[in-house]
This record gives sequence, C-alpha cells and structure tokens, in this order.
Amino acid sequence: MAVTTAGGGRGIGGGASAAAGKQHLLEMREGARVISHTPARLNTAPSRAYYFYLMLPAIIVLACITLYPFFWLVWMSLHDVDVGAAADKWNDFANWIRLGRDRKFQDGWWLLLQYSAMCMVLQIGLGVLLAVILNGSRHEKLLVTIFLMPMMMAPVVAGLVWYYLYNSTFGWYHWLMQSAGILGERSILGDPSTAMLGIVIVDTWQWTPLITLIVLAGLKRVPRDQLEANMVDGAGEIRNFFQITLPNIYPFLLIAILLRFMDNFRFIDHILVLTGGGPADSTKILPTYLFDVSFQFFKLGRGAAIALTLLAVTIVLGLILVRVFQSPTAQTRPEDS
Amino acid sequence: MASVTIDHVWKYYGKTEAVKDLNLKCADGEFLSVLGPSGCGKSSTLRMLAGLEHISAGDIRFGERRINDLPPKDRDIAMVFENYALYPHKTVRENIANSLMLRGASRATIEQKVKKATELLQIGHLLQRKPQELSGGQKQRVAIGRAIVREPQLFLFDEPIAHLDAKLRAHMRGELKIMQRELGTTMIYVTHDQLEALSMADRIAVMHEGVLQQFGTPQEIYDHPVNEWVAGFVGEPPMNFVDCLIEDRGGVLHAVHPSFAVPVTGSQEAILRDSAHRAEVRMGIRPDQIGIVTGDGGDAVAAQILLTEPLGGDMLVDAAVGQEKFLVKTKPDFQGRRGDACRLAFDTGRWHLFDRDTGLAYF
Amino acid sequence: MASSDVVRYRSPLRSLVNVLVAIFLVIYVVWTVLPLFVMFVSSFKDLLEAFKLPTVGDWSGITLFFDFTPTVKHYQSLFLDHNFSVYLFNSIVASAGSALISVVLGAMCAYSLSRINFRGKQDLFFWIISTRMAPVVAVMVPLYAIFRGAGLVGTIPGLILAYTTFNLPFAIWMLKGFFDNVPYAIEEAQMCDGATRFRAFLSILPLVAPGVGAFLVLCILFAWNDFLFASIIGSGGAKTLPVATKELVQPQNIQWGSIMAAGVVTTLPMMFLGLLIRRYLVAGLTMGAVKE
Amino acid sequence: MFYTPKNALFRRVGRRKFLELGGGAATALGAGSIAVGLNSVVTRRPAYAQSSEEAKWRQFEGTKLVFMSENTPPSFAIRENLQPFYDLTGIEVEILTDDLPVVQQKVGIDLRGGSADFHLNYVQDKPIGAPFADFYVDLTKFMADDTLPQDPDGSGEDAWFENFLTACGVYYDEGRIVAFPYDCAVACTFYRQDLFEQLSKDFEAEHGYRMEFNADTTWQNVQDFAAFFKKLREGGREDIPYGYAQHQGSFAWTTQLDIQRLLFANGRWTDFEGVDDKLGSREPGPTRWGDEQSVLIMQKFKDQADVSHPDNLANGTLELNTVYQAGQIAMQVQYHEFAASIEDESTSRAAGGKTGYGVCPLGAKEWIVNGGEAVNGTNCGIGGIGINAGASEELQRAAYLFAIWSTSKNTQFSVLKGVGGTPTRKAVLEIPEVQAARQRPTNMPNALTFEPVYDYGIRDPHFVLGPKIPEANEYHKILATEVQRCISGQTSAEEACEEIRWQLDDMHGH
Repeated sequence: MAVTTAGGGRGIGGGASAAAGKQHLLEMREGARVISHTPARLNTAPSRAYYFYLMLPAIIVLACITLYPFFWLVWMSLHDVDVGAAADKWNDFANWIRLGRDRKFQDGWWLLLQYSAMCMVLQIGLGVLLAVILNGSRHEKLLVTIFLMPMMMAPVVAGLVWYYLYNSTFGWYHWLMQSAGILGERSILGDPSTAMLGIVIVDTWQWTPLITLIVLAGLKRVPRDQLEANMVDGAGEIRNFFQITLPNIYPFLLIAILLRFMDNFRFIDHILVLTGGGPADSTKILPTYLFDVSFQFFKLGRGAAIALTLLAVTIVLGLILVRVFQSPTAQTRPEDS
Repeated sequence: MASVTIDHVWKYYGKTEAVKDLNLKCADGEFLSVLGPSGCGKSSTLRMLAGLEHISAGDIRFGERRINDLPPKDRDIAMVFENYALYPHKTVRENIANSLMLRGASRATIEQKVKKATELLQIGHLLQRKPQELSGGQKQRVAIGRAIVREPQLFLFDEPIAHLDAKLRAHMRGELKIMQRELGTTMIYVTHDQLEALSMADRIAVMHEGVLQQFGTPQEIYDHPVNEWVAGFVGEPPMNFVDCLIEDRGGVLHAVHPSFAVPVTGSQEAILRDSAHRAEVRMGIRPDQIGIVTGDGGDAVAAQILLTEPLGGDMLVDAAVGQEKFLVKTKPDFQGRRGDACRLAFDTGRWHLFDRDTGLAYF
Repeated sequence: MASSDVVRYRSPLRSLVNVLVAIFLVIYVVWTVLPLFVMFVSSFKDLLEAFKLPTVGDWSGITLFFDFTPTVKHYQSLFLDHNFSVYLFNSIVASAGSALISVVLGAMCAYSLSRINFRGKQDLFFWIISTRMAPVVAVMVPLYAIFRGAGLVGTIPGLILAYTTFNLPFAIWMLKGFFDNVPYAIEEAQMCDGATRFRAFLSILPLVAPGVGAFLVLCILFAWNDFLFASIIGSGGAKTLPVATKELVQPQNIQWGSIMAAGVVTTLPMMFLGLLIRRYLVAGLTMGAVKE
Repeated sequence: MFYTPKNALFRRVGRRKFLELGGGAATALGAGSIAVGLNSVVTRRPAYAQSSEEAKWRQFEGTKLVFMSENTPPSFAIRENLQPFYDLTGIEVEILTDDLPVVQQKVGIDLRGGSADFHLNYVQDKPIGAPFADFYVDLTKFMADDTLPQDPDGSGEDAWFENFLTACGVYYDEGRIVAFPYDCAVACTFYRQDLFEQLSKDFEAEHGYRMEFNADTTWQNVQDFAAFFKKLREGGREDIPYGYAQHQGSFAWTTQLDIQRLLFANGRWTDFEGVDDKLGSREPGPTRWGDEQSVLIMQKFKDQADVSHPDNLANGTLELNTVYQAGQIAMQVQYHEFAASIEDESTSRAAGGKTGYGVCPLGAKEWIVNGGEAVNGTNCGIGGIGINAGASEELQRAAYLFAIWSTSKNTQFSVLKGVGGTPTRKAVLEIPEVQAARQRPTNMPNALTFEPVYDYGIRDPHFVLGPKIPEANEYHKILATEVQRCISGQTSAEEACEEIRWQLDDMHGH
C-alpha cells in the first residue's frame, strides 16, 4: 500500500468514539474482510494529490490568518510604526534595542512568570489534591459536574463576577475576608501587593477543575498492580503516592502545566476586567503591557517587537507540549475494567 | 517464617460472595497452591492474604498473629503479580531494591541482597535496564527477584507464569519449585493451571465458586477427588463421566449403563451398601484408567473408535459407547482406526462414582 | 480495576484525614459554586439592594444577602433596552457558524493528514497547532488590518472568520486523532465496492460523527466565550454577549444587576452544553492530550 | 440572515475589494488611503451658496455614515433619536459605541491605516485628539463654506463654553479646528451636605472653623475634613463614611487628572515649561517633574491618600461614583456628568437633596513653593466630534452636517433632558427651562452642577486640561503607575517624581 495511515493508533481522541460508532466500526470491519477477498480494484489507491486538495482550503485559511500577520509583525518590528507623522521608516532595530532598557517589558516578563508560577503552584496543588480525593469517591460524578461549571463561563464574565465579589464597597468576598480578619480595608485588587494574588485566585477558581480532570484521567491510568506491589513492598499511602502515582501521572501534569502556561499567555481577559494591569503596574504581565503599547500608545512597531518575543516563547512551549503529547506514556489508555 | 491460618473467611463484593467460609491451614515452609478456574475466589483469597482486599468476615493469622487489619507493609509478605507490576520508571536494580529501600536497609545490605537474588535468578546483566527493555521471561524473573530479595515470612504468587509461553512456563515451574525448597519460605501460589499446581505444590486447595472443594496433597487430589467437580477439573486430559445406575445383579453391585454393566470391587461395594441413597450415580474414570484393544468380544465394554489423536508419547482415542463418548489414553502404537470396533476395559480399582445429586464421591 | 479501588485500612489517622478531606471538599464546593450563586441571586437584585453589606465581622449579617425583593427587571431591560436578543443571536450565529466551518474544513484537512505521509508533515502539523497557541494580543494589530481591508470588521462573517482562527487548528488537531483511529481498510472496502474516493471519505464520517459532534460543541464554547476577538473585530455590528456584558460597565452607572443578569444569560447555555458533552470535555480542553 | 443594526449600512464586498486586499499586503499599514469610503454610500446633489437652507441640508440625501463614539449617554441619546436628522438631511448615520479604550483602539487603527470605516469620530481631547489630531479634517474650511449649512448659533470660539473649542478642537497649531465640542466632563466637588451639616459642630470644636464647602475651601481643608471623618470612623462610628476618595483605578487618564488637579491648584503648575496645555505641543521639551513643587504635591497627594477611602487604588472614576452612591464617602471630586446618577433615587443613597455641588477645591497657600497663584484647579475632558480625513471630500462634507447637527443647541438640549447630557454650547444654558432646572427640584439633575462648572470652574485661571501631547496615552499610564507606586508606599515622593521625569524625558528623547 503506497499510502500509509500516518501515526495510526496514536489515539488522540480515540477513547472518545461512542459505543454506537464502535459497533458500526465492527460491522464495517466484517464487511471489509469479506470484500477484500475480491481483488478487483484494490490498486486504485487514492493519489496523493487528492489528499492535498482536500487539505488546501484549511491550509489557505490558516496561512492567511497566521503567516501573513506574522510577516507583517516582523516588518513592523523593524520599522518606526506609530501614530506620529514621520512613520514607517526603517529604524535600525530601535524597537528591539529599546526592549533592552524597557523596564516595563522586563517587568512584564517577570510578572508573567510570577503570575504563571503562582497559578501553577496553586492550581496543580489544589487540582492534584482534589483529583486524589475525587478518584473513586462515591460522589465523583456529581462533584466533577459541579467543578465543570466555572470552566464553562466566559472569562470576561468570570472577571466581572469576581470584580463584584472583591469590591470593597459591596463585595461579599471582601466582606468575608475582612470579617475573617484576613484583609485590611483595602480590597485585594486595590493593593499592589495583593492584586496579583486576586487575579491568581480568579484564575485558580476557574481553571483548577481542569487540572483536576486531567489528573483524574491520569489517576485512572495508574496501574493498580504497581500500587499494590509497592504496598506489598512496604510502602504506605503517602510513599505510594510519591513513588508510583506521581511518576505515572507526570505526563498529565506536564500537559496541564504547559496548557495553562500557554493560556496565561493567550488570555488576559481576567486582568483586563479586574485591574487593567494596575494598581501601580503590579499586574501588568507582558501581554497586558503589549496590549497597552499596541492599542493605547499605538506604538505598533514597539508592540510588534514585544509581540514577537511573546510568540517565540509560546512556540517553544508549544514544541515541548507537542513532544509530551506524543510521548507514549500519555497515550496509554485507561485500564479496561 | 510462619504458618498461615485462614479461619472462616468470607469475602463479599457488594452482594456477590467471592469467597465463602474458607478454612485453610498452611504449615510453615509449605508450598501451598490454590487452584481453581477464574472467578473461583482464589485471587481474592490471595489478595486478602496480602492485605490488598479487606476481609469481609473471619480471620487470617500468620502464626498466632491475626493480620486482618494490618496494611500490606506490616505483614512481612512478598507478592509476585500476574502482570509482574514492575515500576516502569525504575531500573531493574531499583525495582528489586525497592522493598529494601522502603524499609530503610543500608546501602551495603541492599547491594548484597540484590546481588544474591539476581545471581539466583541469573539476571545480573539486566540490572541497569528499564522494564520495557525486558522480555516477558526476564520481567518475570525481576518480579520474582523483587519478591525474594525481601526474605519475607510468606510468598504470595498470583499466577506468576500465566503469561509466559509454554516452554518457558515449564522451565519456570521447575525453577520456582527449586527456589522455594532452597529458601524454605512458606509460599502460597494461586493458579488456574492444574498442571502447575500438581507439579509444584506440597498441598493444593481446590476452589470453585468461592468454596473450598478439596484440600490435600497433589496425589490425594488426583486420586481421590472429593467430588465430581474436582475430579473433572484436575487431570489432563479430563476425566470421562457417564451416568449410571447401581443395580444389584446377582448379589454384586454393578454400575449399569444401557451399553454396559460393570461390577464394582469389594471395598467399593461396602461403601455403596452403607449409603442409603445410591441408585443414581455418575461414573468418573480418567482416560489413562481405561484399557483399549481393537476387535470384538470378551467381557469388556464394546465401543467404536471415533477419532485417534497421536500426541507423540501417547495417543488419545475418542471411543463411542452407545450414546456416550469416552476419551482413552493409550500407547502410541495403538493400531485402531476411525470406525473400528474396539473394547474398553475400565480399571475399576481406580475409578470413581459420584452421587448424581450432590456430586460427592462415594469413592 | 481502577487505581481508585486500592484498599485502605482504617486507623485513627485515616479517620482524621477523612474528616479533613470532607471539610476540604465542602469548602471547595462552596468556593466553586458561590460566585455562580452570587451572580444568579444578584441578577434579581436592585442596585441599592446589591449594595447592602453587613458590618465587618457581623456574621449573622450574612442573611442580608437574601434580604431583597426579587425583580426580573434586569432581564427585561437586557432584552428590551440593551438589544440582548440581538447579541444573543450574534453569539449563536457567530459561534455556530465558526464551529461549522472549522469542523468542515478541519475534517477535510485532518482526514488528509491522517491518510498520507509526506516530508515536513510533522512541521506542518506543528505549524497548524501553533496558530492556536499564539497569544491573541500579539497578532491582533495585523489581523485587524486584514479584516478591515476585507470589510469584515464589525460583521458577523468577520467574527466567524476571527473565531475560525482558533477553532480551525483545534478542529484539525482533534479530528486527525479521530481519523487515525479509523482503519483505512474501511475505505478500501468502500472503494472495492465501487465508491469514489470522496464517497469513501463520506462513508467513514459516521464513525467519527459522535466525536465530531462533541467538538462542534466545543468550538461553539470557545467562540462563545471569546472576548478579545469579539471586542475588537466583532463589536459594532456584531457584538456578542461577553462584549455586551462587559460594556454594561458604563461610565455613568455600573448596573450590577444588569451585569449579573447578562452573566447568567451568557453562562447558562454554555453550562448546559458543557454538561451535554461532558465525556469529551477533558479531551477537548486539553487538545486531545488527555482522554477521560 | 445576519443582524444589521437599525440604521445599518450595506457592506458590499466586491471584486475590487478583494483585489485591494491583495494589494493591501504590499502597502501594509503604510501610506495612502486604500479603500476610501468602502462601507459607505455617497450621493450628491450639489448645493450652491445661494440655495435655500433646506437644499444645503439635503444635498447628501441617501448618504450613509458611521460615527464611532464612546458609550456615554449623549451618544446613546442621539442614537435613539436620529430620526430628526434623517428627516432633515436624508442621511443615515450608524452610531457605534464602545468603551473609551476600545474606541481609542479602533479609531486609532482606522485612522492610522488611512482608510475610513468611521467617518465621524469621538475626539476625546487627550486620549484620541492629541495622538490623532493630524488625521482629522480641518473644520475651518467647512465653517467658511457657504454651500454648507451652518449652525445658527455659530461654531466659532464664542459659541461654546470658554476654552472648549480649543480644548478638543485645536492641537499644536492655531488656526486648525479638528473637532466641535460634543460633550464634556468637568470636575466639580460632590459632597454630602447632610453629613457636613450634621457634623460641622464637632468639626469646628476640633479645628476651629466650620466644615462647609465653598469656593474658598482649600485642599488643606479637604485634608482636614477627610482626617476628621476617618478619625470618627476609626473611633467606631461605622455609619460614618470616609471623608474623601481619590480616583486611582485602572483608567489611566482620569487617574492622571486626579493629581493634576492638585498640581494646578497650587501655583498653576503644569508638566512642561513654556507649553500652553490648551494648545499642546508635539515636542514639549524636558518635563518639570522632579522639581520642588511637584515633589511637595506628590507628598501632599500621598498624605491625602492616607486619610481617604482605603481602596483608592481599586477605584477609578466610575467605581468611585458607585462608592459615593452607596454612601461610603462623604465627598468626591467628580465629573459633573455623574450628577444624574447621584440624583437617581433608585440607585443612589446620596440622592434627594443630600448632595451639594461645589467647585474644585482651592490650592493652599502654604503648599505653593513656586510662587504661583492658588486657584480652584478644574480639569475636564472635552469630547469633540471630528471628521476622518481619510474619508472622501464628499463624505467629509456629509459628515460635517452631522457634526453641526449633533452639537446644535436643540440636540444638546434634548439630550440633557433625556438622559442627562453635558452641554457644550453656551446657548443651551440660556434656554429658560434649563435655567429653571438649575435649582431643586429639577428634572435635569446635571443642571445642578452648572454653577460650579460652567459659571466658574471652566474659566481661566481655574481651567486645566493636562498636557496635550502625541504620547498622551503613554504619559497617562506613566503618571498613573508612578503615582500609584507612591501612594501605595513603594516609592517616596521624590523617587516617584524622579521616576516620572526619567520616563517622560525618555519618551520624548531628552
């Protein structure tokens, strides 16, 4: 056969085909076996060109909305593109050189890193804890359903709701925290030292369940006999978790971390609604700063340079993610029960 | 080292009773095999011993110590799993050393014990590999190595060689038996393969549907199955069964079938006469307890050859007696052909009669 | 035989842990649900009632939260004064349209990618998925210019195309996994029966249909919840619910009741859809890396 | 099948446009107006200088225009009430509204790209006008064109309130007018008269003067008021609100204006030496930040923050008004357009005569170190309506009709009556109904503020606009950030001022 099934059985989404589909598949297989005895037209393997034509529309659309803007971005980053009168001149990498002394750019990266790290630590910690608790719990189904709800919410709406909850004038969470003596009279978003935490909390509220679900899927795949062998070897539950469970769900954790990391780059909805980067730039993570530079200062050239650094890092992360995707461990299926 | 006492143990999964009122006692240093088809409760029993399942009712004692509520790590046992359950992220050395490390043994001790175990199993050259780089047999050895390095008071084996190919399986049987003798450790070995059980165990506990059927030495199990089920399960090729009636023909009790009537022996007759209810029985006879000769005549049971299966060292003959079919094991030089008439001679000294209602053996 | 069935032994510590776990779970569930609950309840509150807050430390004052006369006027005003029916319609059409286009184009592309091998295929594949990972702000300026050049800004077709920028790579990526799982033999069999290549392709669609359906819904979900594209490319003629909700934060008056009502209107349909495709959700949100 | 807004335009994507899309790739963001007026239709029936007024209004009958505006009440009101304009001119106008930052983005990209999706723009003086002034049509040529109708009240300097036309319409060079004042937001003091009266005695006992608010009330007094309120509150009077609050939320522009009020009030300090803020400057030279006066005021501003509502950094203009509505502060300097929401009984606890409106506080003599005058520094944002120079001449002329109609006396009056607009045209105030509405009870709550605002605050020497520079938006952000750093205690007043100086000079290449 000239044409091979590429990456066959790698199995993304494979577990997803519904029972009905499987049934159908089996019937079709039966059919295939019978028919393949008739050698008639087996040689009419489709030409490669046919497949390329099928691919083309999607590729063209994607190229238009990605490659073209990308080169435009590169062009802008090398030119003096802003709102001033003398525009669009080649500027000897001034946009790039400026990044070297642009403290907000550097702070932006640093804050983005901090933000992501805080989100990760909280979400992974909580997510794993929840997953371990949920795994096999009597209420697993119900609880998972409850945890799905925040994820379905538009981040902007989530931001607004939390803005309402945090507000020092009428916010119930503010009241709760104050009453519990956790917070002073400043709202969590009104203090540069806590504003980032406020946003992290919202992000955690919305996305910890995703980590929980990912880890839960991982936990279902931890081979029971490995756990048991380790127990027999003399491990208690905690050791068992760290020695067997954790290494087994490690690819899942990695995927979760990478996905959330990239989402933190991608989505600034929460920040835009909650603080707009303030107060005192304490939540001005790089994408937010980029938003300012491009859409508020209209320094499009400078913005393009910043955007490219952001893109570069995202692509590296993406590459790592794809590696993990394709690692064999992540692809093992749940044990048949 | 310790003896193991299983005392009126029950195991339920929800409403399903997996193990029903099991009583067993395994002596110190004994090789005990728990034999039964899948779903008979043998694995549940083993897992209860290991502490991987709760004991629903009853007690299990190692020596005098009741271990019902002890977690596995406190039971001082080692277990070999059906799927080996090696830790894929650890090397062979780490896999084997795991239990020692968990118990905080010193580096030197670990090194020495791992060395000893791997030498015994001849896997010293594999120490740096990860499990996915090993063949099935090698994995098996590592799994066993992981168990023996512990020097536990009890070994638990859960169908450890079921996934190996036939030749390797035969080889491993021998090795395991030798190893157990050398270590002298009590071992409980679960299998569905009667050949494994018969060849390796000191005593066998046969289980069926959660109930212990028979507990005895391999020879006892083979020669004196307590009931029809055990008789049918143990032995390869399996025992022939035929429904018969016990009739008194001229003062001698006969097992009567439309196609034949065979008198019982004297001692057997005494047993039957003591029994009140004995009219309807089931006769069981192993293929090697039937003699076969070609041709007609004589007082032997007349039969017709349906099929012959030469197995090299032996020959299996399917013979029809009326509506019944008998499997006979004979010498390879047997000359019968399909369709030939033949005569079967039952070794009544070794056959069995079972109560048709209860399945219990008269003898 | 799931790992969750591993046996556990009772001990005082264990009981303590169980109690702690139960407490933690209750707190976590409350924490998860509370914002949604507040949103829901506040959408029936008048502004002054929404301002009611007990004094700090007065725990009994928590009942004040329920001390209000429910009003549906915010919902009414959303639809009567704020054109929310239009935005709802925009949201539905734009997200469904983009989902449909993405899945159709994506299916064609994914199917081909699944069936042939060529040099640079991995690179092409990575490029496709990287387009979805790119931060929106980074490419918004050129994108906006392109869309404006094509006269698509502020139109629903424009919005559909904008959503397609992230839904199409997603669809390709996910659907390829589906097609990979369909044996090529089925198409061969079809072709032996005399089907054309395209018919053969169509013939395996029923096999992937349930998954495709679920990912259609996921695409709708992503598009529906999007804000940046919708606000910059769509707003004006094609304002969607999230944008309209955000816009209720108006210079003169933050009408919290209306905002919360708009939040409910925006969120409820997606929660419903989310539950509908619950089985596929994890796979979808992790771009297929993880299946439940 | 797609929704088209009430007065939507038909968008025709023809073959030509596709070609242009391809060509656009080459021109990139660059020069020239590709795609002029693509989304619009122009029809023209020439009018002549001598033709009737009606003919002048109807000469573009059938034309379609787009107006991009901020989501402020005047725009909503006008959008709801476009019929008279259509009846008058036969021109269809689509009014798109968005948040100011979004309007900025869209208008910016539109203007910058050289096309004209939005023929009419909301030209908020500094955030939009200052950066994009060059992209708007000089209206003077239309004002002098007698083939176009003109407003009977005129459109020159005198027709508008003092400074308004310059503020939103003139940038960097005299003689060019790019926008007509469309609406405005002028600062004045909102204070809880009821609380002031109730507590005045106690205050007097402590400070030796009455707690009242008038044009002579200084920032030092405000400081005393706020401290007094705060002390009561800390003494356990939970029912007592905070005395004062700042606008230090995420909206950089108004955040900058908040400190500018103090800077200007105390000696008429402005950011750049020798620059007239009303006119603005493309190259304003080194900044004055970092001088003694600025450091002192920064310090005073921080002191003020310390006695104000604790959540200053979270509350922008908008949120602050909510805080006031909720009855949690006794005083705020706020934009007069918010009066309507304050006086709404259903949304405000400060409604019903509880609120008094006064001018912005006066500078305190002892705070002035540069020898300048103490004034009631009043800042404002004047929103203009401007015409996109990227649009074709014909469209520009058609847009002009809408510009003068939307800023006409009658339109402004109806908006004021309807949702509480903020007139920019002097003639509106002369309408007897408006005169009457300046006293309670009133059906135009914004009129309650007219005295401190139109009669006093917007006049020189109190009027302050803030620097009009092309980099206004970045300037606002820099100031907002550094001021917030200072009042949150991360930097000292000196450090904050020095940091501002460094960043501004870096921005301008000094």
